[in-house]
Amino acid sequence: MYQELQRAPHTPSGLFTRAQNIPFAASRQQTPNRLPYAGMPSGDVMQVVNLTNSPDKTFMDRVMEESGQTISLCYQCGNCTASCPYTFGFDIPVSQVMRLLQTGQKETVLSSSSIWLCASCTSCTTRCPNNIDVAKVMDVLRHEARREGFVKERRVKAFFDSFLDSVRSHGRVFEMGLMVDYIRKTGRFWTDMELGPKMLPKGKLAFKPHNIQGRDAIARIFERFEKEGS
Amino acid sequence: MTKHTYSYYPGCSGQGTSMEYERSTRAVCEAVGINLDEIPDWSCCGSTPAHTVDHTLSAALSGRNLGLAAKQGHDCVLTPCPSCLTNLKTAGKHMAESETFKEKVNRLLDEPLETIPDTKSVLQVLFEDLGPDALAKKVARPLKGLKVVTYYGCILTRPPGLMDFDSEENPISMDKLMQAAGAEVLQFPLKTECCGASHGVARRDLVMRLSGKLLDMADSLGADAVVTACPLCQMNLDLRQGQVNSANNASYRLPIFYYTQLLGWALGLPDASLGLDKLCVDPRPALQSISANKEVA
Amino acid sequence: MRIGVFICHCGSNIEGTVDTAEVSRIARDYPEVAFATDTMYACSEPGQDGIIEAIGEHKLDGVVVASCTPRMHEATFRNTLERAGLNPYMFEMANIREHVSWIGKDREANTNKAADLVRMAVEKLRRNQPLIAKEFDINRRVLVIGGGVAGIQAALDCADAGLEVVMVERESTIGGKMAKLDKTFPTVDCSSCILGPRMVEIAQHPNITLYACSEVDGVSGYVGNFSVKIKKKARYVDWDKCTGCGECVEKCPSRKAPNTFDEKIGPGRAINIPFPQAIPKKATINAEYCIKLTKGKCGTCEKICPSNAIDFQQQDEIITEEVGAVVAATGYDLFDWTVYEEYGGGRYPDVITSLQYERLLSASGPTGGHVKRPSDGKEPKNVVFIQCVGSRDKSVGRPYCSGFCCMYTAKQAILTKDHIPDSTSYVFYMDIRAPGKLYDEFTRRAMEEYGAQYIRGRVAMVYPDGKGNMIVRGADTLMGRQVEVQADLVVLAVGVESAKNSPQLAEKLRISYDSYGFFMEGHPKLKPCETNTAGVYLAGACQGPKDIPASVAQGSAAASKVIGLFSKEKLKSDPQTANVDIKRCIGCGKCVLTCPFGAIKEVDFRGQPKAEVIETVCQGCGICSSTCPQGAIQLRHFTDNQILAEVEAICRF
Amino acid sequence: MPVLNGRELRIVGFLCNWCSYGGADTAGVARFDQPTDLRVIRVPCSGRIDPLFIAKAFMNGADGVLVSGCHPRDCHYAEGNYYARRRLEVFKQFISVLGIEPERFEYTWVSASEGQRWQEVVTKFTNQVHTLGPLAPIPEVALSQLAQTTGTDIREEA
Repeated sequence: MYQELQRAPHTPSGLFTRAQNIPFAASRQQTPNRLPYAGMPSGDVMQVVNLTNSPDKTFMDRVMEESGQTISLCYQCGNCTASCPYTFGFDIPVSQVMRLLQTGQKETVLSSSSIWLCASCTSCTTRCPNNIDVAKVMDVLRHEARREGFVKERRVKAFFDSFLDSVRSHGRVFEMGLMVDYIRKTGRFWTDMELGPKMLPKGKLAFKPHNIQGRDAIARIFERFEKEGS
Repeated sequence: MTKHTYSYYPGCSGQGTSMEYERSTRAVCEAVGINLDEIPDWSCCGSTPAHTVDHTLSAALSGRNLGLAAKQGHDCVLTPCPSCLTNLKTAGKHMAESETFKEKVNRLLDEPLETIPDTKSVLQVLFEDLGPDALAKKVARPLKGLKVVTYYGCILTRPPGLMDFDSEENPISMDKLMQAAGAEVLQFPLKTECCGASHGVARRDLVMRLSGKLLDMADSLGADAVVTACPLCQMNLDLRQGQVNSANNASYRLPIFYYTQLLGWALGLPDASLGLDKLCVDPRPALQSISANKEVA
Repeated sequence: MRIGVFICHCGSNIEGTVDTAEVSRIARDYPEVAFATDTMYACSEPGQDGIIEAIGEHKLDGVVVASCTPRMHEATFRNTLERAGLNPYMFEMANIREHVSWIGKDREANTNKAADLVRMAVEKLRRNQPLIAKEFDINRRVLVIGGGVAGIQAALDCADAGLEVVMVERESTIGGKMAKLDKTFPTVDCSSCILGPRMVEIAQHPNITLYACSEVDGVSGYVGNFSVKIKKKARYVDWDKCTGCGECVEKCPSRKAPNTFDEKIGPGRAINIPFPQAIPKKATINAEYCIKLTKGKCGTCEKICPSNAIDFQQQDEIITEEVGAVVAATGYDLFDWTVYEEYGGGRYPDVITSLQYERLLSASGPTGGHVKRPSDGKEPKNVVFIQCVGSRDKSVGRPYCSGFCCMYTAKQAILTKDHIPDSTSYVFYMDIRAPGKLYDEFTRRAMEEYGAQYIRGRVAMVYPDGKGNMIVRGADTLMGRQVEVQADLVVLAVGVESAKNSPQLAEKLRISYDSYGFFMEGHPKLKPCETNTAGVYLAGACQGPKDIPASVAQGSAAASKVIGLFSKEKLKSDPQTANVDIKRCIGCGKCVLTCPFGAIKEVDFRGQPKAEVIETVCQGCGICSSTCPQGAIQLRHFTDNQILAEVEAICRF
Repeated sequence: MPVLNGRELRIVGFLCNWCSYGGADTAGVARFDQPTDLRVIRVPCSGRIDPLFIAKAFMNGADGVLVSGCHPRDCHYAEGNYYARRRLEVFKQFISVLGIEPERFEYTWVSASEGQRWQEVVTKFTNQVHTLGPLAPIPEVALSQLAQTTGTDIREEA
């Protein structure tokens, strides 16, 4: 049995008049087991993260290569979380998304709803003290999520897809068509119902799409993009 | 007054939900001698959805328009919409900086893009080429007595490295133009705070919260109206003001102008050319009140 | 000639990537090399003794040491040669550490390069001549630039050692930034109580001449014999007559002058005495805001001054002082935080700097120590401190940590609780830097006993919420949340920057400075208070951000360097000076024109004009010898032949 | 041992003691990797460098010469680098007359704190010289003329 190391009591000099004669090594209290709550990375139980083999290096390299940003520049100051107007709606604040990216926690990041709710408003990029384009990293995380089939916010993706389908078929956005397609994809027919009567008398809602001449040029862009698989 | 001609990229919303922005922009530019040469057969820049899918696709969609604009031979493309501006600038800058990226984009396009024209917002040209002083001289109906709050939106001047126009934290270009037109501009601290952008359809709760904060701040400052320069911000604050009121049980009745509408009004242009009737929250009471007290003053 | 070559391992620093045994084997075949070996640590005592033994044993008359940079140990090994009875200039070094082993891992290429560098050193040494240093007398007077705590300490130490001190202070009073402080950490003792007496000592010390409200206009000469031009700036008050009574300050009608001592937070007058304990306690007039000087009217102060000390015709004056050494103690300035428009960019009155808050806390401050909000004078209940404003931030070009902001913010949080018992202080920080003695205990005390709420995360926005209070929106990365604080007062811990136009002063003193304007020390670890220029020393924050204890320590350190320099009877001049070969000199006078120090004069030699070098003035730059068309004037130890020998050693083999 | 054939070229460096030599030291202390071709000659000031030294280096078979001094206004001797700037600019335009590509000779200003920049300067210049390859030997006739004019024949002196 190791003999209990007897540490010489160290009394700080009489500077603070009320300093007691405290033993140098305070006794170790038992810390309560911390339960997960909304702000912490998702996952039903607080798993231990093994930092040697759980980081997905290829994922990290791909994100850094496509976004052109160096993740190691981030010193976790939280300025992006402080700046982000959407933090209230996120499940993982953006500074923790960056932390999870630094530690290669691919599933946790890509299965978050934050990367879908981020509207690329660039507050984070504007105020990052290390000049990291955080908005671009979030953008690239959405690309990764699409490639790997993670979609936490189905309706947000549906809206983007409907928007691009409308552009693909008309060359410009046909707003009415976009809404119809969105309702078809999500089944939420009551979306913005009350806005119809407000916009109709203003003549703001065109019922027929305005197809541009170069419509097939746009369609070819999409086809080539899909073929390239970028 | 120099007659300067620019390529003009209207943007899709200008044909529909923000047609009043399109109309008033053309009217004001016409009135102050800025010649807009619309890009023939322009197509959608892909806005936010495109760059959330892929940067090469987004750059190709914008690239096609840059190619068409280059053919027009003007040195700069103007667009009123900040989202289109961001996409055009990002595509242009990224392609200028990286040859490999440019090739990837050109592989998606019918004709490869060679020279990439410069892009600016209409606001930047009005502020830099015309300028507040020249504008003040043209004002027929000063907006004296109208207390406004200028809301720039989150991407018109940000990120600074890309947009390099006005300040990214406290832009003043619209303030100066409004002051030149006679309006009283209140100090609005959330000038570049996001309004909820394109989440109005899929996640409206986000817009209710963010646009709600903006309207609440404008209201508590005692503004008569909010002035914007972005179709999506205008839609979230004006068209959805009713939804915001019911979501936050508030009762704002704040007219949300496009800055081009107010400038047009101050220049004495006819209402029809400014599309004032297209706004959801009726702007006429605010405008009548200032023209009324003009007779009195 | 019998040359000894010593190849140093420097532990593994050189041996790690250079085969020193192989290099010494190659060196043996170099011409005139009588002995070559490799040694573990050439600069260590056994290393040096080994060299001395080898000199005796092999009767060497020249030594080449291949080790680190000569800038570090050339002097060390020259002393070794002297102790071995050789002339110290029969010595050359090959830099095979910083220029070889540390910049590449390719052992074969490094070994080959090291051998080449040794050959160059040998070839140069073969053409070296023994040089005898001449001696010149020293002007035992020292110039201290800057009257902050570091300058005061340096001046007092030098004066107490019997040296005459000339102190030049740019402001109208000495005391620097410390005089503006209310209390100091970690002991929370009153700043003017510990600094005041030292300032009085400066004023009363017989050996110290103080030029306040003055600047260094130009420095010429060299160690031991500097001639300094000091510009006494016009202060429009005759300081001999002024008694510092302060009558004029009360009556002065011009109230818009910025009160720079109170960091522009309090009202300022055109005529002003910075603070009650100012040294010298004299009034100065701010010409831009004085109605008399700008519009020719008023002159109230002239009328009511009991000792008619006002003199509106006063002009700047240039005084020359001869000194032997210079101590630069010019301190620092605060970063211009208004680039942070997200914190209001200076538009919001209740967002102030830490130094302005210190003035509010100070009894001699504009509010007499009562903390009042600049906007409406109310006592703030929620005070928010924001750390790292202009420090550790690449986006504004200030990546470095300013060192002492964490400490003074903890102190200010404690003082806030003392001044306003029912207040709460919030501190947004990234990492607490509290390395000194009792420092960390002090910051813990601010949290544990004084209830300061420390929030780990940066602040993104400070803005009025339209309902009368300021919202500070930041992050708490430990909680993983965005957080907001309703603040009555926001205090920014603004980062440290080099003092205004310190690059210009560095050029006058001919010392180098880094990209932020801080002066370059001789060696970051071994010579923190020296510069590369002999006779010019550094003290305090002008060399880099540091707190008061470190600045005071450096003040004493710089003083001890000066005292050490002056302790010698005479100073040895560097014998590496230019030398004219009368036979080849045709008296064209080109060298006389090019010498920056006027160290060459034209003399008559049997009716023909010839050039002659004044050895004590020559600094050994060698511009003359590369100007001379005849090659008649040669810089000793760097003659044309010596340099060309090195060139040929590289190219011919 | 002659320069590693095929892997290294002969590059001569003249560095002023106060700034650039210090900058090279700072680069070493920071362990910034650099190609090994450069051999540094320490001179008190860039003003001490006579353009003839550089000419002689090329005559002797150097493939590249790099000169570095203090930034203008930083010179320890106040004006040394001003003289250097003028002399070396004239010389750089002149060496093409000697049949030497101007890109083989560069002069620049590096301060004692700019270790990173020194690494870039050395790496860039070394690659620049490697793209040009070794310098064609100066014809015999030039060397004999040189011997007559300067009175010292570098060929025998070795």
